[in-house]
Amino acid sequence: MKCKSLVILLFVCGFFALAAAEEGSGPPDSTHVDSIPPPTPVSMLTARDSENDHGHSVTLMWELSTDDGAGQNSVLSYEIFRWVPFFMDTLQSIRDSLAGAEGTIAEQLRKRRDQAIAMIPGAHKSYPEQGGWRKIGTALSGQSSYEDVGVKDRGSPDYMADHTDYYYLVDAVTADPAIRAPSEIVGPVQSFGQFFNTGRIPVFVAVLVFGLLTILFVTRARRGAELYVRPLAGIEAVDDAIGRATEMGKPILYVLGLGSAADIGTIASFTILGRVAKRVAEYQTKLIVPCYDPIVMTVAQETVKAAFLDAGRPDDYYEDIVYFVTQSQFAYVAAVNGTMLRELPATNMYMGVFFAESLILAETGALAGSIQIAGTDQVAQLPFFIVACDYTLIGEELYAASAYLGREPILLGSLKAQDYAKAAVIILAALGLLAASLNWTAFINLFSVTS
Amino acid sequence: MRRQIPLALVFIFGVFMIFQYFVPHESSEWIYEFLLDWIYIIGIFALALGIWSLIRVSVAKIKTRKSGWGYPVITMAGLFLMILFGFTGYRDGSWGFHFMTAEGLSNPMFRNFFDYIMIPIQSTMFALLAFFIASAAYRAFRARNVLASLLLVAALVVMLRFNPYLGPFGTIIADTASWLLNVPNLAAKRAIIIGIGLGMVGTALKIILGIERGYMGKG
Amino acid sequence: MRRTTIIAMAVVLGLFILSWILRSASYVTVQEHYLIGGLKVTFSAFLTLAILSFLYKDNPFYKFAEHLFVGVSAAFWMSMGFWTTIVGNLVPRISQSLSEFFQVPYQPGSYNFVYFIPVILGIMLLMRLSRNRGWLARWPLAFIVGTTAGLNFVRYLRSDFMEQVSATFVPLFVDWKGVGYFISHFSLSASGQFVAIVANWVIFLGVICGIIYFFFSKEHKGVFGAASRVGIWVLMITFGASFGYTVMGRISLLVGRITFLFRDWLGWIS
Amino acid sequence: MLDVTFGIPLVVLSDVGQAISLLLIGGGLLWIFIRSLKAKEVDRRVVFLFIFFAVAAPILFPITFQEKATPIVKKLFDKVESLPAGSKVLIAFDFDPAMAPEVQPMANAFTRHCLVKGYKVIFMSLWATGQALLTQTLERVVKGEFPEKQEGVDYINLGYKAGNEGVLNVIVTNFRMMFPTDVNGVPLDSTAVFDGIKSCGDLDLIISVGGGKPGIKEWVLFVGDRVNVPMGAGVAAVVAPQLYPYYPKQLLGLLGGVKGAAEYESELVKHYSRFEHTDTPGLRMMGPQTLAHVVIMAFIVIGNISYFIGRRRERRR
Repeated sequence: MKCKSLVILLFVCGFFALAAAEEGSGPPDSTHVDSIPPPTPVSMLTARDSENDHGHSVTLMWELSTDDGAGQNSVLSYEIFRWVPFFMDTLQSIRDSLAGAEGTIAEQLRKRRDQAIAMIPGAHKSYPEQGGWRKIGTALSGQSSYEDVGVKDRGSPDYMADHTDYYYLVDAVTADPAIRAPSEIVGPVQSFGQFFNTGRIPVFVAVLVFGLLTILFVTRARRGAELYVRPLAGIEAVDDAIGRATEMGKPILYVLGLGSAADIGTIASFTILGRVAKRVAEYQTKLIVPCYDPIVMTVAQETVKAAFLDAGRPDDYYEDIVYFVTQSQFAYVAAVNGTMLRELPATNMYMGVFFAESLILAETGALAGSIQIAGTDQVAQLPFFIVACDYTLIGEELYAASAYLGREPILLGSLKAQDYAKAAVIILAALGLLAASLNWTAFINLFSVTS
Repeated sequence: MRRQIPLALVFIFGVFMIFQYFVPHESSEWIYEFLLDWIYIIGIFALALGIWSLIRVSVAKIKTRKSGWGYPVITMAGLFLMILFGFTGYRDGSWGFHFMTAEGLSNPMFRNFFDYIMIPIQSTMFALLAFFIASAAYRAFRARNVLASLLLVAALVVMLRFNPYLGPFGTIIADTASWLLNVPNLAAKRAIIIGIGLGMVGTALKIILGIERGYMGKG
Repeated sequence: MRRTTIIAMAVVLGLFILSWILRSASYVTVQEHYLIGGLKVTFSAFLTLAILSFLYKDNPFYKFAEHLFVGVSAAFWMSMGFWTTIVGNLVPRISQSLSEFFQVPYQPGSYNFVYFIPVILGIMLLMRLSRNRGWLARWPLAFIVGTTAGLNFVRYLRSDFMEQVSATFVPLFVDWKGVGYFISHFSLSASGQFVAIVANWVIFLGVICGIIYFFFSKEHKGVFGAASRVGIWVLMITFGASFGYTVMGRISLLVGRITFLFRDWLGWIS
Repeated sequence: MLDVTFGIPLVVLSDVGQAISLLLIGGGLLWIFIRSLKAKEVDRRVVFLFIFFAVAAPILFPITFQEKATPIVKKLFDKVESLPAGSKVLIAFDFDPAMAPEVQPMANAFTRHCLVKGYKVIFMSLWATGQALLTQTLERVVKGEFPEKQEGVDYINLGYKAGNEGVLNVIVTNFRMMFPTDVNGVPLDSTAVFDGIKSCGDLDLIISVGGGKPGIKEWVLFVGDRVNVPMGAGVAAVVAPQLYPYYPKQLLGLLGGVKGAAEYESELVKHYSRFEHTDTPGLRMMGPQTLAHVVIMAFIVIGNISYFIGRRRERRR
């Protein structure tokens, strides 16, 4: 079977070899005479596997032609060529016919394609026979590197096989495309994927440091170390607000924002919702939680249900405390606005991820005469909440809120870890300042994440 | 068991996602892409739950026949009409159950509902901000204390750029405004973002380690 | 209420007839029948006015537009989600016959069986509706939360923490060439050395004081308290400036809506 | 009367509608101001109504405010104004349709200004999508408003050339190497515009209008910094802050966003009466903006006055 397909492939190869020969492959010769004298070629061309990637890519580097930006200043661009065996055309023809095929034929073709792909490294071994140079890209004048990035998708014509011998050359090209100067050929070079991204070592170190710091403080807090936390006005307002709602006999509106359950801001909001729901259950106040995201709704239902259970009032819970509205930003806002003016809640809480609707909600809430407490990690929306709400938890305070409300030592312990990280930031910033002023690039480079 | 398995899942997937960040190799990338695809697919199932919730709440309101019970009827009519248009259409010369093509949904009514109902309401809701930004400014920008005064003055300086009748002061105002937006703005945003970064990282870590489980219904 | 409703409806209808007369000539170029086109635009304009009427107070027109919008948009996202994610992404990978039914190209692969996992997780999520299997819904939630927490952990550690910290590494004395040079080249212009130096000082001190404001476990007293106060001042100045800056964009949005009413609907301006 | 307007007419009024709407808004604000002296709060619906009028009136009756050009705009205008007749100016259209509403008014204003001064103008684009917009300006502004100007003699369209900053790299030393002919295939040597122009160094002014890459930054780095030609630019509002550092050394002046365009148009209208009836989209778009900003600021002031008066009254009690 394998032998048979090989014969077919060779036959097709031959056909394409003829076709390609007729087309005239390779960089055109500079026979055309014009006013522009031929430029000098690039020098020191090197090729190697691109670092810190998934493979399928080769990086070329060279020294500029002396006529680029200097000398005759005639070089407009560089054209990059790769040696491509004719066999790749065969492969492409299989891909083309596969695109239009259906059913069992498609399955056979796919098998054939995968066999052909396995043969790519072998086909490149025949260099410089049975193949030709093909332009793969252009670099502008002044650029001295080019990354030949292929894709990993086998169905794509840009697929670039790993562990294959590639050969490259670079032409210095003038305004007249016929006038150009080819470089030396480099190769063979192979591309392959790496298992560790060395460009991300600083992040790795930070992960370890931060992880250890958190674990350290959490275990310390578990052992019962006393921790001070400064008061936050927004948090203290939560209890008052629930009390006020109970007195007035009006509901509390809790808006989780437009985030998905994947946003950390929303997750922090769930924890706050849990605390609020527990108090609400204790005071027997009405709670309204309209949701934008269905998964958020599901989680919020779980949270509220558990809070009512915790408060010893599971019978007061009903599913429609938390309900879904729609997954469209302004339709959601329109509905919440309507709810505010019809139910006239005593307190509106906006906790989580918000976008442009922040001000629409907060102003309508103010119109309805509700006390408003907001908290978001969206920096762009903070000004509007600050202006229109009574209390606003700024950025990090939103995350701290769950620890504050719960007063659980473990959660407070992680706050302490964050404070230490902040102290470290201040020290690092001061050191970095010194480094930048005194040109200690080595120190600055310690923090640069390169890929 | 009902709690331990989910917590273990959180830990396993969380740790995996951290490690895959440092492994550029194709195999790690491959799993990463699968996992992200899964999240979208699960999201559609969740949307079904959401629609179910919307229908239940609306029907409950309609059943009570309390004042305003007609409005949920409009919601339901819009919902079912749009679903109908989303799944039927004109194709190959006949009407019927239809399929989305590369050009989008082939039912012209779907397009019409989008263009003439969703778009105007959406952009008008957005435009309400022009009014609310004015009323918020009127209501809240009062020099009650130092903080409120700073807020007020900074906002006024930036807005004054648009007053063409300042003559020679125009330049000073414009320069001050752009300085405010470029320098202190950068400093404050950076401080907030560093704080948020730490808070997020801390919370994410607590979630992975199973310390923070508010999202799992244990408040 | 009923009377004002009728009056409002009459006004809208009157405006429509007026615009129809004014614009009847300009519909000639439109392929669609001008009456249908006019009705569509009028309905959009009615919805626009209905939403704007909310500014006066909550009223039946707003309620109508709101409820219609909620229903239509929920269905819109459901249809789009179904066609793009379920049919576009899932079906071609798990079933050939379903692919043929939905007329999407089947994409077989040796690892496609893993796509059954999200389907199973999705069905577990639907178990929420069942009274005694509801706890199964936690599995998919745990999967989503765990995956994204891990993803966000490294992502934000890098973008919101490391990159922001290293961005504060700026020299406090920009292009410092000695005191004499500084004094002889002193200028208040935006590209001058003095302004650049002041900017870097303000940024550095602003960031430090801002971070100090966010300390939770230390009492804000003494020098620490002073720094935290400066921090909140810088934050407030920033919030004020950002607020003032946003006004321009919000007014543009309203310009767009009013232009729609005057031009596309009433034809008062060209 | 105190000259609060610093010599500029307050507003250009041309019909009754404008006058009535401005009177309504101004009078209303005055009335509210007087009420505020009695420490009365304004209902928010009144604020809404004023905002609606402030935005709607300038749309319905195009009210244009005289913009006082800021130095960064004025310097560029003065430079264009002060060149001798017959000077050679290059205007680059480096933008796409998405940016066009914001920056094309600038390009049109530059074109009008150069043509009315009798300069020889060279048009080109580094953006493939910019060519259509360039043609639009040629049809409407050049051919529509200046029918006496001849292509090849008074202006020339080089069109779009691929190669981004590579193009600049070449034309900085030799135009003909990159553009042997203009967009219509006419050799540059046979045109009067290119008489005596070999490279960018022979131009008297280069103006780049854009907002992306390649754009003003590339013009400055590849051309402005290498040959000593004055440069001006018009950019979208979002990128303007990134370009301020180039002013005033590498860029003579800079128009940022609709406001910059409006300031330039305003100067143009002020200096040349023939442009009084030309469409000035920059100024037109600034009408609602200016009025709305003024109204909001007025309400902030009113709010503070009633707040302080109310507080004093309470203290007295």
